[in-house]
Amino acid sequence: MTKVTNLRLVFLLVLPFMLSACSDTDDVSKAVSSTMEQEQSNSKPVNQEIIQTTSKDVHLQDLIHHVAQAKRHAEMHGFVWSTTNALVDKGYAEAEKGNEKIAKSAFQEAKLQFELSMEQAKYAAQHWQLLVPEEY
Amino acid sequence: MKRKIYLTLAMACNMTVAAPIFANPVTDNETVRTFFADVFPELALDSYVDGVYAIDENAREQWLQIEEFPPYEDAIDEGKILFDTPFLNGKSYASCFDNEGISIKQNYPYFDQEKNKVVTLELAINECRTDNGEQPLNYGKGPMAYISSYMASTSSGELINVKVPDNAAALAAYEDGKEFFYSRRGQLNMACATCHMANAGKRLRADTLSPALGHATHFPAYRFKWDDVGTIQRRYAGCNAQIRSKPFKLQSEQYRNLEYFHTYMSNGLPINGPGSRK
Amino acid sequence: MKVKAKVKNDKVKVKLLVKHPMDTGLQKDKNGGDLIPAKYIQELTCVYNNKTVFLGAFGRAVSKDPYLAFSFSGGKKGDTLSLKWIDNMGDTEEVEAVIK
Amino acid sequence: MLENRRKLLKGIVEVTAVLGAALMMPKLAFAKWSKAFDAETTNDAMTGMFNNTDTIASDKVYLKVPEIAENGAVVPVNVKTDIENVKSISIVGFKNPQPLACSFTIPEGTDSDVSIRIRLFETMDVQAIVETHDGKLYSVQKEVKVTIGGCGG
Repeated sequence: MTKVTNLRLVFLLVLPFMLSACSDTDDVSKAVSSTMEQEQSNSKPVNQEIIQTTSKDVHLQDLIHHVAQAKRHAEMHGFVWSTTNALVDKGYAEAEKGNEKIAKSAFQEAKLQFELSMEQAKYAAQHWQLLVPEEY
Repeated sequence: MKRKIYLTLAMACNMTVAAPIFANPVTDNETVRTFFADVFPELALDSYVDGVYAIDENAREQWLQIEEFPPYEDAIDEGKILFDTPFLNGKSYASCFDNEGISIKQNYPYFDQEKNKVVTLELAINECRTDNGEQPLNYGKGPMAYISSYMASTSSGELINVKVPDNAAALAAYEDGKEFFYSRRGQLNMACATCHMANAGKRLRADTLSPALGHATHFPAYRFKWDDVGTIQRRYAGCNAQIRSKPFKLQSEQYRNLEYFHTYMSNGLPINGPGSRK
Repeated sequence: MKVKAKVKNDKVKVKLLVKHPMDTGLQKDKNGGDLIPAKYIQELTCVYNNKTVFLGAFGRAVSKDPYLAFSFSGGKKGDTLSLKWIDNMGDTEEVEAVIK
Repeated sequence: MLENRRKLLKGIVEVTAVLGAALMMPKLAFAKWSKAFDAETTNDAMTGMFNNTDTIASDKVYLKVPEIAENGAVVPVNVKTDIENVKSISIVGFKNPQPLACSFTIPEGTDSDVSIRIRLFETMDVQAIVETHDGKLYSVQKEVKVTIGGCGG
């Protein structure tokens, strides 16, 4: 998977939230989407770690370990989403109650979010200048 | 073309460390002003101090009526009382600041070369407290916001005069704030600049997005949503939460550097804080 | 209650802001979810020279920290206005303001 | 009701005259009067307030409200009129839980020009009613859009 597809993934995941939350005005979401496309067409594929989607039969303890690791990394990058830690808490709470399936899905979602936020951090570090107005 | 150059530069550098040697705050400000002059050709530079009320006539009328009897007056009065009350050691806030703390807000944040960090007014207020054996105040609201509001009110009309000295560490802090401002973050994948540069003046639900230029002049601000005055970093945390990004701690290095860049952007505009917002 | 009263063109322009929650009785408190009991100003009067120059009756739709502006003829600079409100719980506040 | 209110107002003026600013509210009359403010329909509120529900649309009543409220909890409203013999000015928000927001008695010598900030629970028509001493009700109404802010302000 290339950088570009990763970003598309981030964007697709993000899009429904953008539409449902703060910015349900067409103007902004369109603007965001067009900026993204512009940025994508300007950006060159870079070698990146690929997001590993967790396989279904993963052990809960392993998953918890991965999540904890992802959390540490994500916090280092400083791009953690406000939605993620609640998912981690939910995972622990459900695991405690013995609801392994719900716990796993919460942890997996959390892990994905941590990973996406790290992708976002890497993308920003390389491309943040794209949002700076050009000099005249 | 420009973009390609930037891109190459960015890629040539370490991924997480920006390139301070390329920062040119003076040019940045010219660029930002030219950008906004294109977006709002009718708007005089000084009008940006009114934020969204400079560009939304309907909202402006309501705001002017609110300002007839501004809701932040109590905060200023309370702040003056707190500011004038001596510490247990007999000293007071005045002893910590140039000109006894009166009419100095326009010089903040500044880069302290000894401490090697950006010092905001709120940070300086708390450092003054701890230097005098007092407990630090919570940043963001309450007494801190009152004192800061009072100090801002004594600077009314003074032109923002934030300096970025020609020194690698100061430039790096400025550049770091700039990178924060232009970096997309949060689940909504938005940067400060997404709303307050690229989409300034457009509507987002019922709200008109304010231009980033001029933001710094009217904080602390009384927000009806807060039901009280709050500092600019409290607003940063709120904005970050709204794009579903986990906010940083108030007065963290990230927010101080952001405030440094963000305030520098408004250099030359008069302080009119505290202001009232919806 | 903060009052600003100024003479302009032979008229006294009065602006005032009352610190009052104006609770409607419909809002829940932030933590428990219990309804906050209604507490709102029912009447505000302004008296000048023993004459009521303004009498406002408020319902629950008046904003928190009510603001009012009105003007009347005949007031003199340096004279005093008496203002008073009373709310549905019987709380009152009375202030005197000098016309400037 | 109207009589009660008249008596009440007269009472207040008299008490004021005697005691200066020390206004004692005759509680019972006030409770009756405030039925206008507890009414949940505009009709009931009008009946409670004026004992009359017939308003005459007038271009001599000027209502200044925002087209889109910045904040539904704080909507600035100004009412003015050129009509003479004004007894009171009232403001009604049709869709509020209690439509009658406020009512100002305008004694002689006081301008028929009042500003206040009110709450609007949703998008609705706001009406200004000017009552004259001969018992007529002149009104004007305007819509104010209220939106729940997203990121706002």
